[in-house]
Amino acid sequence: MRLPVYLDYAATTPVDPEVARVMAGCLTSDGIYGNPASVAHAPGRAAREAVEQARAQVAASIGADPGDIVWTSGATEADNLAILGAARHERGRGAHVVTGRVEHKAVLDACAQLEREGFDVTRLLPDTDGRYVPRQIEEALRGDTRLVSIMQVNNETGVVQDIAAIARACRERGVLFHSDAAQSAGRLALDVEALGVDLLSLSAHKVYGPKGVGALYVRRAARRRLEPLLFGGGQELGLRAGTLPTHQIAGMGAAFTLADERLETESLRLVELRDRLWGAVRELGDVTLNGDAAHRVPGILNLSFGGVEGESLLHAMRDLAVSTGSACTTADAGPSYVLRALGRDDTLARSSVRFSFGRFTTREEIDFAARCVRAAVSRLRALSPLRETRAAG
Amino acid sequence: MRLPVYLDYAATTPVDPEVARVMAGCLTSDGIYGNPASVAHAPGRAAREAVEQARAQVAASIGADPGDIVWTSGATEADNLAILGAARHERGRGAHVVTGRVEHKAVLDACAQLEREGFDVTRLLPDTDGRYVPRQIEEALRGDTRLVSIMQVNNETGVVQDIAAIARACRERGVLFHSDAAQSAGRLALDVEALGVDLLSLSAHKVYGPKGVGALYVRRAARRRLEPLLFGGGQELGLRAGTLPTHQIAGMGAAFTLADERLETESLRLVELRDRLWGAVRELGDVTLNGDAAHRVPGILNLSFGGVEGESLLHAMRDLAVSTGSACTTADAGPSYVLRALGRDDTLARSSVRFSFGRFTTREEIDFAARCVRAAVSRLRALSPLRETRAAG
Amino acid sequence: MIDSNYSDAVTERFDRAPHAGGPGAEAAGVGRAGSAADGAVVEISLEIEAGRVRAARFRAFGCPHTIAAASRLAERIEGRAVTALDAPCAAALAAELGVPAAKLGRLLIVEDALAAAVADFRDRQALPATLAAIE
Amino acid sequence: MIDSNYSDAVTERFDRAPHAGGPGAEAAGVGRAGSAADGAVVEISLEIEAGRVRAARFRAFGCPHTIAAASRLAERIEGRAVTALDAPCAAALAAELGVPAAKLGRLLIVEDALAAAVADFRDRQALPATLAAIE
Ligand SMILES: Cc1ncc(COP(=O)(O)O)c(C=O)c1O
Ligand SMILES: Cc1ncc(COP(=O)(O)O)c(C=O)c1O
Repeated sequence: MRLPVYLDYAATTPVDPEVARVMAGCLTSDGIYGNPASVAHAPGRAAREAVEQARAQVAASIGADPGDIVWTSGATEADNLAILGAARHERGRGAHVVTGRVEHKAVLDACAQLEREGFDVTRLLPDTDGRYVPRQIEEALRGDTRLVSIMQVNNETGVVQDIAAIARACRERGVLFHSDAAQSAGRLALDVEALGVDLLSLSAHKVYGPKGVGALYVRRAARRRLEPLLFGGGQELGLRAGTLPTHQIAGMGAAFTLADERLETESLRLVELRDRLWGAVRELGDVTLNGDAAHRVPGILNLSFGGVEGESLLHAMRDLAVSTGSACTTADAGPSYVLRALGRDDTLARSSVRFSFGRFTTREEIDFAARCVRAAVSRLRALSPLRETRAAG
Repeated sequence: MRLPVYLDYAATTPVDPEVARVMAGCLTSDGIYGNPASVAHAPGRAAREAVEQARAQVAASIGADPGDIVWTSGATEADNLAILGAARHERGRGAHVVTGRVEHKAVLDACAQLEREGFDVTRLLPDTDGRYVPRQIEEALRGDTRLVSIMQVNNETGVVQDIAAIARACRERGVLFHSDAAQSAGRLALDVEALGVDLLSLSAHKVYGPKGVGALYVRRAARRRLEPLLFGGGQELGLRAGTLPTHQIAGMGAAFTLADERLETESLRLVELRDRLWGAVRELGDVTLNGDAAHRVPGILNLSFGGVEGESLLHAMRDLAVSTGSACTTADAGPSYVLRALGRDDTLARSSVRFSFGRFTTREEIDFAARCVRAAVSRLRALSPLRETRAAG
Repeated sequence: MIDSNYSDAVTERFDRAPHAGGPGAEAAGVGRAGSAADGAVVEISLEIEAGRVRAARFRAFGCPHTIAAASRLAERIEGRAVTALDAPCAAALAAELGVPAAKLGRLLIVEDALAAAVADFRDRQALPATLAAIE
Repeated sequence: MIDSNYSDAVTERFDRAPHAGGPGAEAAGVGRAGSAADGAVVEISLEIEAGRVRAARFRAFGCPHTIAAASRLAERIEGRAVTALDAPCAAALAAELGVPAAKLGRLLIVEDALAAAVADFRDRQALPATLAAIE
């Protein structure tokens, strides 16, 4: 067992060796090194073909038409393209956007930018289990609402929203609906028709693919309702300029296909690992599971440990690579805004840890992690002067 | 010798095997797979360190401070960030942007977007050798000019502009100056201080690094004069959000260092190959070298062949992977706007071919190419009914 | 692999270009169509014997489809009666060679060149007759 | 590799936490400072003999720097005269353990806890004397 044990799969996943092989085949002179835009010669056409094959793979994975996939540099760009693109395109016609308080920073910061540009943004507060009620969405819609953006799987808690119900509410009123599914692929079966989304953000590096590539699914009817973010050269339906990175795209395609093949058996395995970890850790007492217990993906367990300070907890468990609060922005050390939105107080939010695991996680690692957590929490609680006070109070 | 002989290095280069090795080390479980933002644990810190090392490598390559490098998904994004970012940031204060007619599509299309947003854009016409006169820039500057964007090395002709002189003219008036140097790295020694640029776009895949990663150099004083394109998470000085792709960035760092090490010997070698090809081909007669003969990088030779039709020329030379006209946008089959701006008529622009070669090109390949070109041009001229007319006329 | 823009038939003809050549001394009709600015100029020359095409030659400046079509045209009209040359041929050439619809315009230039050659032949026939009538 | 946020000295103390413990039966002064909301609560307890610290213990809820500093403080005051405990100690602890400037606030909490313990000790000393004076 290699230390630290990596339990931060929601932040990023290692690339699967099979995916890495596909990528390696698209780099050097003896591989597919051409520019996919150079369709006038064989090396370029080979690259184009690899790109189109990957497009078909990703499309198949979400039940979409290959022509509706736009490659991006990741889910961050996909979120920005969806939100800024849809809102700016309709600047004249509507001025209101609806999103939620527990969305990813890419969505929240894009919406904050819209506010600076003069749009109105409504941010819905989920209930304490982290779920929005479809009804909330309906009530938030106004005559001038252009776009609703609600994520499918929360990256901190693993909570799954009822995307189909939200999409229905939007479609009834002709409002574009975007969902960030960066944490969904490989964890849930995705089908854009069943979900009814107009725009869906995907990322490769949460599914054992490479960092720096993602996609935006754009329903045909929404295609002409988006303004691009990047101009120049007209690739990707005119919605996204830039040389297509063959190895990245081929890697994403391979990663999605692989994840789909393994989805069922892997889900069962992860449920077992999660229950094992949760069972061992909850015995400590005063441990709270953050987020709805039923509607969640198996690979994420977000726990708040009463009576211990977060930074010390992390340091005491440094044989585990886990994260506190928001994963993608550890730069900002404040308590997680997601857990605060779920009603956790600052102190508890700070002593919350996200354990996330996946394809390469073993039972041995989970058992080691459980021991680590129990030892760290017990020791820190014993060190704390607050414990008695709490017990007494 | 592998066929077709790849002579489209200006469109994209194969990744150097040494770079591919560095990249492979940043993918799977046994490598640097963490998220560079996850600085709370060891796998994340290892990734962060790889990113910062690459940042130092790229900075060193252009004489910049590592803190002034912003990673992007390529030069297209860097161009857009520079142009849209600088113009939009100052929306209140200035409404004029200067660029040129032979700039890359990423620059031209970003400027066209600015026009849609209400900015005024001046596009300078170079002389028939493809160079702008610094004087032209001075004359174009107005009281409300916010930004000038002029590329260093043209991707179609290889012509090098006098960036330092243009930068001086801009700095005297306090106007931000951006230069697209996607084709420069590895071909010219770059020094942002000597050049005097405020913003400089770079790309990895023109220098034997991976596609899908680039950088924007942002002079410290310009940092607060840019609006981001992508929001969310605050990476890269708040100028560019998104998970940093460790393998891509490490690959770019390695590629830049490698290119610098080899710059001098490689330039000499490419000059020799170019002269060899040009010498053999010009004997055909009625062959025009496009672009200034003195101010150019050695790896690009753009030639117009009188009396032959472009598509047939390419097909007759299909043992060579070359491109006609604009490389990055072969989708649009019109004659090259760059050659048109240099005064070539449509027919001649259409029968122009860009030969671009680099690190893996051998003398044997160049000799083979010369034979191919001569055979193709001779045969097509013999087939043409126009030849006599021309000779007679 | 995504294939090139050219069918095998087009490429094969483009490479060999059978029937290429300028009008010889015995050419009885020569026609041209297209312009360099349009991207294609085609010349067809015919040798005629007893009302039939004994030999046909072409020259072309244009894309591979144009060259292949002109070559095929020259080949297929050999032996035909001049009176049979008036029927349109572009669509048939396109189908036979696998030329994409976008390139049909170029094949019409080939058709026009043949029509011009036939017209030239008829003009030359008519001229002695006219002269004779005047005499 | 970019190192973690903690010096070796901090980590070593954080792991072993020498002098950890709640006030014993012989504690002559107990002080607390900080709050859970501030992210740190420190408790220092002192056993005093002949005006000197015979033993010092700490408990802490807080970051590794807080725990390490409280532990080091408890260790270094053992044997000192109570009168010598009034001098500020946060800066010295920070320097010794390599605590970053951003975390100095936490070390002030440690300092405050010691001051509170000394004050508690003095109060307890004063009380019998006051009572005696009343009698
Ligand atoms: C829910 C969610 N959305 C968006 C992103 C950003 O994706 P990327 O890293 O591909 O930019 C992430 C993770 O980083 C995420 O978890
Ligand atoms: C001059 C120039 N600028 C920008 C680009 C675009 O760079 P990228 O492919 O990294 O987006 C290219 C090539 O594609 C180029 O040659």
